[in-house]
Amino acid sequence: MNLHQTLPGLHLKNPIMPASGCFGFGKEFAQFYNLSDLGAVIMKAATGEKRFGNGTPRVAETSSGMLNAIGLQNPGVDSIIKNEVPFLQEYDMPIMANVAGSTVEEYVQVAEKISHHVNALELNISCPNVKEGGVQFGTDPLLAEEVTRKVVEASVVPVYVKLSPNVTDIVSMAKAVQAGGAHGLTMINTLTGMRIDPATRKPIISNHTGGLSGAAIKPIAIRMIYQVYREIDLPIIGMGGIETAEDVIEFLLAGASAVAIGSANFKNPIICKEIIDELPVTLKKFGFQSLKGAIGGAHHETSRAGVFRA
Amino acid sequence: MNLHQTLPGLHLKNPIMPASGCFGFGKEFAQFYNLSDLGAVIMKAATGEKRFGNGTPRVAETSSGMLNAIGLQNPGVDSIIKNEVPFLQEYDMPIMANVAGSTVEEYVQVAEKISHHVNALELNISCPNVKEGGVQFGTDPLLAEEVTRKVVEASVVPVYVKLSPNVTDIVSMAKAVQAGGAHGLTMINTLTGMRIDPATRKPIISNHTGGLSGAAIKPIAIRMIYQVYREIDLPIIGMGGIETAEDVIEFLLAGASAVAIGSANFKNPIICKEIIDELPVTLKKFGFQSLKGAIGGAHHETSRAGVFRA
Amino acid sequence: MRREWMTIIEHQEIARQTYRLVLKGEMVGDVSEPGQFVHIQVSKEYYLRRPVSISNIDMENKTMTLLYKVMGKGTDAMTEKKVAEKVDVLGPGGQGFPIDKINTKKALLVGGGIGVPPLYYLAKQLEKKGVQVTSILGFQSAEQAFLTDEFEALGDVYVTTNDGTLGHQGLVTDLFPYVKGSFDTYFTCGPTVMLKAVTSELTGVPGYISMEERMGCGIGACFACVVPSNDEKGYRRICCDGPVFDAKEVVLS
Amino acid sequence: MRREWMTIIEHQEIARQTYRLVLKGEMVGDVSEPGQFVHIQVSKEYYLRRPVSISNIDMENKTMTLLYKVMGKGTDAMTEKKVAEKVDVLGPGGQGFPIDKINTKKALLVGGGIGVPPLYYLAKQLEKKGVQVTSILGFQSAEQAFLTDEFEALGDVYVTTNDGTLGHQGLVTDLFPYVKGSFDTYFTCGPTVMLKAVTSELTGVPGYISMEERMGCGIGACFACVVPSNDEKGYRRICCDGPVFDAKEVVLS
Ligand SMILES: Cc1cc2nc3c(=O)[nH]c(=O)nc-3n(C[C@H](O)[C@H](O)[C@H](O)COP(=O)(O)OP(=O)(O)OC[C@H]3O[C@@H](n4cnc5c(N)ncnc54)[C@H](O)[C@@H]3O)c2cc1C
Ligand SMILES: Cc1cc2nc3c(=O)[nH]c(=O)nc-3n(C[C@H](O)[C@H](O)[C@H](O)COP(=O)(O)OP(=O)(O)OC[C@H]3O[C@@H](n4cnc5c(N)ncnc54)[C@H](O)[C@@H]3O)c2cc1C
Ligand SMILES: Cc1cc2nc3c(=O)[nH]c(=O)nc-3n(C[C@H](O)[C@H](O)[C@H](O)COP(=O)(O)O)c2cc1C
Ligand SMILES: Cc1cc2nc3c(=O)[nH]c(=O)nc-3n(C[C@H](O)[C@H](O)[C@H](O)COP(=O)(O)O)c2cc1C
Ligand code: FES
Ligand code: FES
Repeated sequence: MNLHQTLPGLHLKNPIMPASGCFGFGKEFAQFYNLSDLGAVIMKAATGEKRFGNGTPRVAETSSGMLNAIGLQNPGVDSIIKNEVPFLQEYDMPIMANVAGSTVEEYVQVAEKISHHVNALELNISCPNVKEGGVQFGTDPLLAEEVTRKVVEASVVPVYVKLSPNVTDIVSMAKAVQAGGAHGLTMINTLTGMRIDPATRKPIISNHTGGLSGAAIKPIAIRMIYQVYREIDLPIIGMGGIETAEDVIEFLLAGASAVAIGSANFKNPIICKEIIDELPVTLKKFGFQSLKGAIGGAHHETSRAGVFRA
Repeated sequence: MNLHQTLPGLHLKNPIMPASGCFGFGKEFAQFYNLSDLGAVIMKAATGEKRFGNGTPRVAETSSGMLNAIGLQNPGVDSIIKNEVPFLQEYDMPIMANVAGSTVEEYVQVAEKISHHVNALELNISCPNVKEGGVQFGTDPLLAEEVTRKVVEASVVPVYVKLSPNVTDIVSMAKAVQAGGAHGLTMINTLTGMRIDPATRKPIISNHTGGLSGAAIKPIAIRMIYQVYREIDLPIIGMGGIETAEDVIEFLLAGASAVAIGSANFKNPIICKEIIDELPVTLKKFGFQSLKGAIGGAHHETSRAGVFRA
Repeated sequence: MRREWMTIIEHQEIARQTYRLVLKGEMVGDVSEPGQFVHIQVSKEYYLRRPVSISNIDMENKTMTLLYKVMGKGTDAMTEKKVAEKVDVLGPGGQGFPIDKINTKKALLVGGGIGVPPLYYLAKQLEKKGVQVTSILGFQSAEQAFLTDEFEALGDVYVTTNDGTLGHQGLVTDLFPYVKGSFDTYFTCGPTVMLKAVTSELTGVPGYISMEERMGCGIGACFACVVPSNDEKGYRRICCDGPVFDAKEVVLS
Repeated sequence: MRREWMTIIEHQEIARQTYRLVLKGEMVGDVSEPGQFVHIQVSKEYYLRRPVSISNIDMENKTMTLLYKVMGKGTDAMTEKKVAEKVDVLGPGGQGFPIDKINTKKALLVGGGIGVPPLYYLAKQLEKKGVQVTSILGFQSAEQAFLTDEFEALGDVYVTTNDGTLGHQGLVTDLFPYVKGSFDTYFTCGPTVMLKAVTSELTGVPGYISMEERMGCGIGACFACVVPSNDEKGYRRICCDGPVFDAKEVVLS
């Protein structure tokens, strides 16, 4: 089955890519399989300067998921361009850069620099784990629109905006970034959560709160993608709790044009490759003739045929 | 250990009660244990008139949780007062009525009637599963404040407002209902989610979206209670994914004064009773001298002693 | 009703993707009618319990037989349970076929696929009461058929399969002409589409149908499993008012 | 590094709440240094893998020995695994004690509690290379002590317990006066507070410490497990740059 998918800036040989922050810059996973097998790679967040991130512990286990508060640790955009991108460029798949910052200026600066070296940007206005910047851009439609507009202007490649699920109204956030000129959406980032250790009586995560990811949040991701797909005509890269090829189909039916796999890479470092191999079989099992036939299928209750988008 | 807790309108012999909608009106559980062992009972939602609720399927399984969209099916407030409350009144524990509605008038009407027969109200402005009313009161601070004020005026017993987690800023919602005169908070209700069946290509739940409950949402509940406890001086009845006595302690440390147990009653109908029996042992195991010593403990990082509230 | 860790006495595949699971425990003594079900927690990995009908009871040895088909993740995981392991069971649940309250001399049993199991214990109990039992059992194909010999021992049996690999090719209702006059009451369990076909062909005959719906609590508290009813109350809960209903009581959709 | 379903060859309690788990598989051949670890998926119920040090290796029989203590839900669930079952293991991970790159003639090994296991394979490898090995092993009490005989076979051993039920009562560092002059390099693993005490008492002596932190990926990709370092880079990842570090490389907090 043809798994090919074309999205703004991205020619994907299949719709599967690792999610930002869960795959580093690819090196560690290259020992397990050929990264060229991936639809694309989304790199770990880049900020203007190098960041050390939060104190440890930075992760905690939850039921069917995990909390993380890495705090955007990264070597800074210049070092990423110099030391990390070249490694990924040796493989045959598009690269997305995840762009983070504390101010609009920082977002613009990072986008400007890194967009020359990658195929698309993922604008991260939804990281719940840093004090300044990050998530407030992702929860206030006006700020979201503004930062999107400036980053779109600064970037030489298409910009996907990564939405935060920590909002009352995901559709109005999606509309705001669409108004700002976004070429696509990625959703969802993590939900802000906390765990407290009864033994120490303190939050387990040093940052107190962390972002909840994993299978636990999948129903929320599906719901948000379903809602946004109905209202906004932008391609969606879906994520949140994907662990199997069936999960991928659930995301496609909800309206995602491609998907990213995050924390599941920690359980099984070969998960992306395994899902890529299984996807055609599973699509066939459920009677789909093509990848695109599944996209948005849940919105068309009377017909068995999906609609095409991007 | 003394598990006694006094909250507005509620003299609890222990801090454990079943959550609304997960315990019907108690009859089914009375065959498993003596309901007088419970700290309190929160009844299923009452509306002004009888409601049939949504179509089926109304539940779907998720990783470490479930979706439900019952749609507030209930026999109506008059029938509840006549046919359901008397059964619960035979037991020795306070009763909370969960008050729902589509309009402010309906909320007020239900509160007025039922408050004469119970010890406290739980104002349900957070049900995500009905078309009109319900959740929009729980996501808009002004509406929340208004309906709270009117219900508090109409009620002869204290009013706890049940907060929806489907909001950007839980603290501002809590402040709004405090301004409306709420005597306490219960949190959290379910998160709106969806599952799609790859075989039928449709949402599994007939209502399309449903409320996500269970262990999956516990980290979100803990985070929200922790945030609200810091800012608002109202007692909190915590809920969301509690399955063990350790979970209860996590909620207490975050700032809950008592807790409610919802979907776990479906896995194990005796769960409330089992947790009540285990709680003193577990508190002791973690070095707590009293129930109250645990409440809010996570906010006092330098001391091992908790603070007292309510 | 009780929650009990019951012991697996037997567990084997008896037809394609269909398993017989025999459980031993005190709960067996609580079973009052054929058609009741148990609610099984497959493992901690599956949040909700799975309802499965009781297909047979051995009061003396305190065992109950369940027959289940692999339909999804939970039932698939169930197949891995081994003899001597314990399973978390809640039950027995619901109202079964009210054979002690009704007056039947000649019963027609109509079962489709995984709706056949509860009819077996029903057939046995009816036969014990001296009722003449005629059964129509429908399956997808021969390799998915089961219990046909056991039903033969209790009365006349007609089998249909979708593909004709066993018995008549077609639907259970195709065989109604053959059983005309041989029953005064019917009892049926199977997919909703079959229940609708059966009840609409047999209007006028007293009948009992066993229904399915996704469940939350399984004990009547959550209102997940409702079906519209033909009276003022407007609904029935399948888990506790059913799963067996008088055919005229509920509205099939 | 690889992901492998390794077979349990042996699994037994060897001290209070402390278990020996022997696993067989191809991964054993990949182990290059003492001090490396494996990352174990206990079951689907536990989202994250658990890091456990390799305590011994039998290259010929392709087995590795892990010793683990029950500290929470995951390790508790691990105790239920039976011989012949398979476990999902990722490894071997990280950088161990760089015994081939350093020049030591007399080694001091200091282990605390569940930090003792990786030092055993280290001791064996050092002894094989002709290095004189002295060990100080600290435990909470006699019933929690393990591997003391095995270390005895490889050199001088000093034991301390918190409650004095075995060996000296007190801390591992209390015994430093006794071992003075008997080592040119030290190797230590245990709780962070012990690592701090050891390194601050032995400044000036070349030393290697093995550290712990909560992990996400366990392979270097997620940056969950960082520790501040004394250089421009500013950090090390415990799962891949460590868990063993030169004592001067990292900042203990
Ligand atoms: C009263 C009653 C008696 C039943 N008796 C039998 C029996 O004797 N033998 C048998 O094989 N099956 C029986 N079923 C159907 C059986 O419950 C489902 O096949 C089973 O729950 C599917 O679980 P799964 O994990 O394989 O599927 P999944 O799709 O993974 O299940 C997901 C969720 O949906 C629920 N679900 C899915 N299909 C059904 C269904 N048809 N009915 C109710 N819930 C469903 C599951 O219980 C679970 O909560 C009965 C159902 C009911 C309501
Ligand atoms: C490199 C390394 C080697 C280790 N070697 C051993 C060993 O040989 N024997 C042994 O008994 N223990 C060892 N540990 C500690 C062991 O990983 C923890 O005791 C174990 O993860 C606790 O899991 P749990 O399910 O019992 O606890 P839980 O509290 O249920 O675990 C919850 C989460 O916290 C993590 N966690 C909790 N404590 C620790 C810890 N101390 N270090 C890292 N993660 C933790 C768990 O991995 C899990 O992700 C090692 C740790 C590291 C980092
Ligand atoms: C450890 C960790 C680090 C992450 N770092 C980033 C990041 O740097 N930028 C970002 O946009 N998202 C980050 N995320 C969010 C993921 O990309 C993804 O949106 C989220 O985890 C949901 O997908 P999952 O459930 O498959 O993990 C991170 C997630 C995890 C678990
Ligand atoms: C089947 C079901 C029905 C519910 N009905 C109500 C309701 O009528 N009113 C209400 O306020 N909350 C209702 N809830 C929400 C619960 O009271 C509780 O807030 C939520 O489920 C989180 O707790 P849990 O994770 O322990 O289930 C319902 C939850 C479930 C699962
Ligand atoms: S399943 Fe809860 S009422 Fe029937
Ligand atoms: S655990 Fe992911 S980098 Fe170390």
